Amino acid sequence: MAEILYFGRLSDVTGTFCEQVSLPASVSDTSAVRSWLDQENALDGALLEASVRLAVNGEIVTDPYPVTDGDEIAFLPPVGGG
Amino acid sequence: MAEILYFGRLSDVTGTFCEQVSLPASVSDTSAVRSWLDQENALDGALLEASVRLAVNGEIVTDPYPVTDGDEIAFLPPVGGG
Amino acid sequence: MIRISDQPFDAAEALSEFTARATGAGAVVSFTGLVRDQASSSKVETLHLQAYSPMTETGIAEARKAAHERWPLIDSHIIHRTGDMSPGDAIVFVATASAHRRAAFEAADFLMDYLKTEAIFWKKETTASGTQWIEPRAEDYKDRARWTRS
Amino acid sequence: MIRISDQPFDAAEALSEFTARATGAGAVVSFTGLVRDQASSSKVETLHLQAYSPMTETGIAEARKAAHERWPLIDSHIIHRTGDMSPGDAIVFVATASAHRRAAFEAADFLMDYLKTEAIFWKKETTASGTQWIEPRAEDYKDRARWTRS
Repeated sequence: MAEILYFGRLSDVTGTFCEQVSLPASVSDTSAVRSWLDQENALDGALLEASVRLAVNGEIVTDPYPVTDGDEIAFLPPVGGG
Repeated sequence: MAEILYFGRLSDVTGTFCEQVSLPASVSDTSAVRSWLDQENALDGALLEASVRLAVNGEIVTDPYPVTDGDEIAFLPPVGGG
Repeated sequence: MIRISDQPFDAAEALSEFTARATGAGAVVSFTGLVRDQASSSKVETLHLQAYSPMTETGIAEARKAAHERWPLIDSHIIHRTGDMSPGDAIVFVATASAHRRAAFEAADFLMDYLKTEAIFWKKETTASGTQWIEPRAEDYKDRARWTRS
Repeated sequence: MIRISDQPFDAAEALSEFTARATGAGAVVSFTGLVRDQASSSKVETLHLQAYSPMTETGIAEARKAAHERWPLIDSHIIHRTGDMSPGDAIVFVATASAHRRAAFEAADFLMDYLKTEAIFWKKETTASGTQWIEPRAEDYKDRARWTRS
């Protein structure tokens, strides 16, 4: 199982902060994860936006980055504290 | 009588922080005050330096500025706090 | 030092402790970020700050390291709140200490620009008209770009 | 507010009071200047600060007014010590409050450059090797020149 995390406004959009999913065989990189989850959840492109970055196991990555069951995959909309 | 104030390093040079003086008739502006007091106190030009500004009655002035008995005349070497 | 916590903190106390530790410093700069009571349209009730540990902490530690490499700092301190806050509460505190003031000012400014645009946090504002996620302003990204070295 | 005094002050306490009064501020910047224990060559024993009242106060009040005209500040506070101080003592404190951080940072920086190069003070340092009057460094004048508008 992979753990998917949705931060910021994406948790409102998906209705959840995290979910455990079993990645289909065809979903082996971050680009595929975006398309698959966007479609599964009928999000109309929210996970495909260029401003939404992905982190795999706590490191921000550039698409397409290889993923596998067991990874923690986080969707990060634009960040900012203070 | 005019009151003369020497600030910063000038009080070390003159040996005093302030003195009451009666301005001679020939000393009617700040340029003349500089020359006269520098010579009187044998200061070898310490009061003539361009970096030493004069304040008359609490306002920094540009030489030559008219002075008269009763004025407070302050010699200000380069300032700086903090 | 870096502290990310959902517990309130007192900026003045943090400054006091920081200054006491910064032996030999001639200049100490502090920045305190407070929850403002006005959003664009209405009164702010709550500000919620979300972090992603340990990415948030790691990123801030790297920014702090970059500041210490770039400026001759004696010390620096960063505190950032998470969770729910009310108007007037301190969200963020940055303090820098150095021999002279320019390094302290620039490093504090640099760290705040990092925290505003790159630190891994998300902010949600609650007003009478609902909740809204807040992203950095265009000015924030412009400020951050000042530190890019060619 | 402006306070010139020969009495010691606590910078953290000043920040606490200032922040409490700065209603609506999102950003508070503070600068604290401390007596350093090292002069160019030897250990500092005492720093003496001389002012010329009321010129000193008038000049600082004008600089503060200029800062408020130039940046959208909610408030600002300046404290400056006179008389004899020891290493570690606070000489100067500047705090600025505004809605956003850029104004607060710039105004604090501007006020410190004024205080370092134009405020009517003279500084005398006492070390084991004697006493010496200290004038602003070349960097201080360069920093100050940044704010001149063409």
